[in-house]
Amino acid sequence: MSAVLDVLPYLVAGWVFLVGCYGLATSRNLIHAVGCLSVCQAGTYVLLLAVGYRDKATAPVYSDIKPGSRPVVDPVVQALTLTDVVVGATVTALLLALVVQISKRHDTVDPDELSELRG
Amino acid sequence: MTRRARLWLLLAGGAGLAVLFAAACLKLPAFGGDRHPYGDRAVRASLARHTANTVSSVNFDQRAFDTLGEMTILFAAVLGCVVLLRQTRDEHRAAPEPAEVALPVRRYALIVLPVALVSGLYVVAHGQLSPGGGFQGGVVAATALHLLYLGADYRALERVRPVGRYEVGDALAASAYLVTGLAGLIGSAAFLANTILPYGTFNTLSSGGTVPLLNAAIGMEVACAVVVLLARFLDQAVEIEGEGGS
Amino acid sequence: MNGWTLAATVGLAGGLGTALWGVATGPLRRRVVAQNLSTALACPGLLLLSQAYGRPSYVDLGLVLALLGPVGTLVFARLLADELAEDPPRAWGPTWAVAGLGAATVIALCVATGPSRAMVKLLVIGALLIGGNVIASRALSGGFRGVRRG
Amino acid sequence: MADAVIVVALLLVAASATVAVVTRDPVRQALVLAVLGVVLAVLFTVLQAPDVGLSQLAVGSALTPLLLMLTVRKVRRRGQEKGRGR
Repeated sequence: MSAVLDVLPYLVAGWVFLVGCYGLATSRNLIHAVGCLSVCQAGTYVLLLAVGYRDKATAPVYSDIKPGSRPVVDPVVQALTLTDVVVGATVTALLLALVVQISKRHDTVDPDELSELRG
Repeated sequence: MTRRARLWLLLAGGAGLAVLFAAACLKLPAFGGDRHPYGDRAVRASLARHTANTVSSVNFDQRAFDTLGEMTILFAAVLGCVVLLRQTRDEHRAAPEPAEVALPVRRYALIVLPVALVSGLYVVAHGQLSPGGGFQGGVVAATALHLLYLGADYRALERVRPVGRYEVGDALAASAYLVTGLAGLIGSAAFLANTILPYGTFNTLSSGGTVPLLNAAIGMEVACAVVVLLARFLDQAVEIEGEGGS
Repeated sequence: MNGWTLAATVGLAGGLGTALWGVATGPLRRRVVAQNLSTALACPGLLLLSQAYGRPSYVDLGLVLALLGPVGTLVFARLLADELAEDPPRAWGPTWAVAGLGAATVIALCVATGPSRAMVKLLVIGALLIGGNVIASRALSGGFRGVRRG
Repeated sequence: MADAVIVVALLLVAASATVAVVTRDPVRQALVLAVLGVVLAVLFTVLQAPDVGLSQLAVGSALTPLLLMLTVRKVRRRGQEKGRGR
């Protein structure tokens, strides 16, 4: 059990990232592709937080526990991830705005049809 | 490139990445290990500056410059959306039709709207104490406002949401962050240094020096940014029509 | 390992696993109901975890989920009103069952907390959660019938 | 044994991410992404990161689905307008 758990979170992060990439490359709809990109992002969150975890520790927030009374997990990776989550959402919004623009200009959101248009 | 060739290329690249990543994972320190040198130092620095939520301390004190970068990305993304989703010359606005929403749903939206707004403000205000902060609370407060669209109709939302003011609010919040950072230069300290204000009593609302100020600035920025973003998307989805439209 | 952790593990595994299955397969009406129930099941799970870890401050997560989870379902109910009007979901059985589960969890946690400000907060979360999910279920089964465009 | 809840959350995340990718219709994918957001928030809580969990809940439960659904509606409406124009 513990030998598996030593690497399982990293492997799950890698799986989520790769499966998102697969969806991105095979997508037939740009809105679906943006959704897949947010799946890829989720993989990075899992990886970062897995690196910062410590067994039998709790969150480094001292509003309801006394400092030093319990071991805590790494706050640095959490700070990185939490800004990433919100900024990632606005980047998703920017990409969706691009999709709206593409559908206006080319009347399609299928990436394959788009490359045919250009060629 | 054909679909087939692309798929093979993807599979080759994905397999390579998977193998290298798995090999790297096996050499990583085991999950849940006890060695976190950066984390331990960050916690010590945060407690020295009387900030109960060490994650907020990392974001708004120890790595405040990095958060400035994140804020700039946010600002640029909103700017990009505003430019991309503006009304072009060949489009016109059709007034949204009033919607008849079932009474229980309407009542629920009107009751939860103020509760969600207050919760958003609570999450922002307690950012330096309990889990939460400007990023999370700003999104909650901005989402709460859109209950008016869900529970009533788009015209109700437009009445309480002058987009221009939220755009100004976004810019003001971004400059407030910068001004607080520049104030750190007074007293020969560095940009965004947390030295100008007293650290206060541990675990009270005014503790942490400039952390609550920067936190509030980010909260306002995120809330305004999300409102402006959603306004552009709602305009496009509900009001703006192309030439072929009715 | 204590009873709270065990309850949270079992509840989250069973509840979210079922919700994931529901949202992944079947017609649209089943998927939207499963999405609604996923928030209704995750919120008690988060409250149980807060008790299991002995951290009252984690309750804020439950609060935000109880507020915004039903809002997310309202988004789908509103913007999919046309599709759902043709084939409206009928899922009052699961909705009330999950609401009962949430109520039981909140009551158990209130008993464990004892009368205090934390208990008031738990009761508010419980009310928001159950009210929100019942209303979201109502909205899915024809709450936006009068909405044509806009 | 307290690790069991971490394993459960990790497996749920892996499963819902896979489902989100193989669901090709954007509307149905938005529903799965909403569930993925909630499952991620649970994972972040068991990894003792309530701040990140809050962030994920705020973004994933209502904001991202709303953005995706509004885009779908806009794109579909354009399709209908074009269909009528011809």
